[in-house]
Amino acid sequence: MAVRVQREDFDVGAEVRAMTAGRHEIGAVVTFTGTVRGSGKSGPITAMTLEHYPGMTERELERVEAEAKARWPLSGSLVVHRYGRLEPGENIVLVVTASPHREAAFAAAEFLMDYLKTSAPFWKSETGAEGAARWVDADAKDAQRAARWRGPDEAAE
Amino acid sequence: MAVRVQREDFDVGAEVRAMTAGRHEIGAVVTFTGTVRGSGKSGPITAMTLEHYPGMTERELERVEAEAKARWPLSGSLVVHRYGRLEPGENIVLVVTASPHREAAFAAAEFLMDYLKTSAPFWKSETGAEGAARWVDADAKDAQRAARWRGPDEAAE
Amino acid sequence: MSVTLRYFAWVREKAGRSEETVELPDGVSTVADLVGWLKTRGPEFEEAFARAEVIRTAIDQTHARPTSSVRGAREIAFFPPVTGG
Amino acid sequence: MSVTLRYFAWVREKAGRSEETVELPDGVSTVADLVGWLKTRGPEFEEAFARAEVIRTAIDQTHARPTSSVRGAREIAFFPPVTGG
Repeated sequence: MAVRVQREDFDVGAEVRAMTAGRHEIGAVVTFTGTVRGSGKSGPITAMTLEHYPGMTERELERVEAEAKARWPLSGSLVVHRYGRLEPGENIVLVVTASPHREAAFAAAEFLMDYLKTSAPFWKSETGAEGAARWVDADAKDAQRAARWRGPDEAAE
Repeated sequence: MAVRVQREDFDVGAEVRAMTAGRHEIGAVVTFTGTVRGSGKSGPITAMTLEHYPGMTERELERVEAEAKARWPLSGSLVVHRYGRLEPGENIVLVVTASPHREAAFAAAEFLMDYLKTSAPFWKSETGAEGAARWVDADAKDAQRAARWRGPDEAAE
Repeated sequence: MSVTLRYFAWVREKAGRSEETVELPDGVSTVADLVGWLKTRGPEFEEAFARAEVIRTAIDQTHARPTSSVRGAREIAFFPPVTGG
Repeated sequence: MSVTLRYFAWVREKAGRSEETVELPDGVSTVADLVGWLKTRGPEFEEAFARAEVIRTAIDQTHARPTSSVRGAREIAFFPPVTGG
């Protein structure tokens, strides 16, 4: 179980190898990689810049990861999230989950992505072709996707 | 969109790079890697051997992949499945899906795994510590997982 | 009518062969007919098809059913439920 | 009571600062009270908190609510809904 918030890129293959090396109880590994798309809400972009809240970001990611571990039988999990200026095609976020069972690996990876999108303190701004930066608005769909993991008691909050 | 049935291992990182290089419409890449566990249904194993039906295997995987492409907006997909003798910890199967949206990438990867497990002609046998090989029985849960993707009309079949 | 029969996994082991070419007798028009006929060919086939309800069939490399027609088929395969992935 | 206030993203831009240390006046006991007081500190705060209902708050690096108590807090942060991932 690990969380990293970093400026540098990550290597999906290397992270999978590190998590699974010599671990013969693992039967399933799921990775999710989020990348910068070439066009944003209002046309082509030249860059995406991610601001974050150092300290709280790591805490929130660790909290979300601990919740995933409590819900599913995970042999390992990793969240890496980048910050700073990124160009189209560059990696933003990596989630890796490993489990004896594929259902758990898939569910935990989706859960981690849904939860980090609504709780980890990151803010994206997009730089358009004309050079102006705009803050990206939160997507209501993300809140809905996160809500589907909650039970009726928590949903009432 | 590609399908490969091969004896050799695969490299998750290299496959992700090959699918995404220069593709700025992609925002989400999901991979699933299935590996040989050190214990089977009846104790520790020393090897798993996969038999397949050359020709039909590729056709079925292509059919399943075409169905995934028809259901979700995929920028790319890949299925690699190994055959022959594999040891605990070795890779068996790789699925990679890429899409502008994470929902589609996750759903398509799960669908590909659920469907290939119930339709691609592969048969596993496990070699136990004592050296005897046993055919692995199909898991009823796999059929149930595949069935959840079908509409009521198809399910009635 | 000449057709290639293929056997995989434990069906192959019990039948003692992976592939053969046979002439389908008159009256064999469905997969179920074919299985019924195969079981008369000897104890190894009787054992291979003893649990006929669990055995899967493909006609020309496409999944088929017991009621599927075998007329015009070039290759018919018999195998246990698949266990890949 | 002395507390560090932190501002992120467009809240930071509108407020014209990323961090400051303030003395909380008496009567400010909840997040909502604090926002009300901040809005009296000048036009930049009035603008930053004009849509107070969309602004999120964290107390000591944990998500909080408008009704959460700010008593004893060392660090309180204000930011727009998060957009990572």
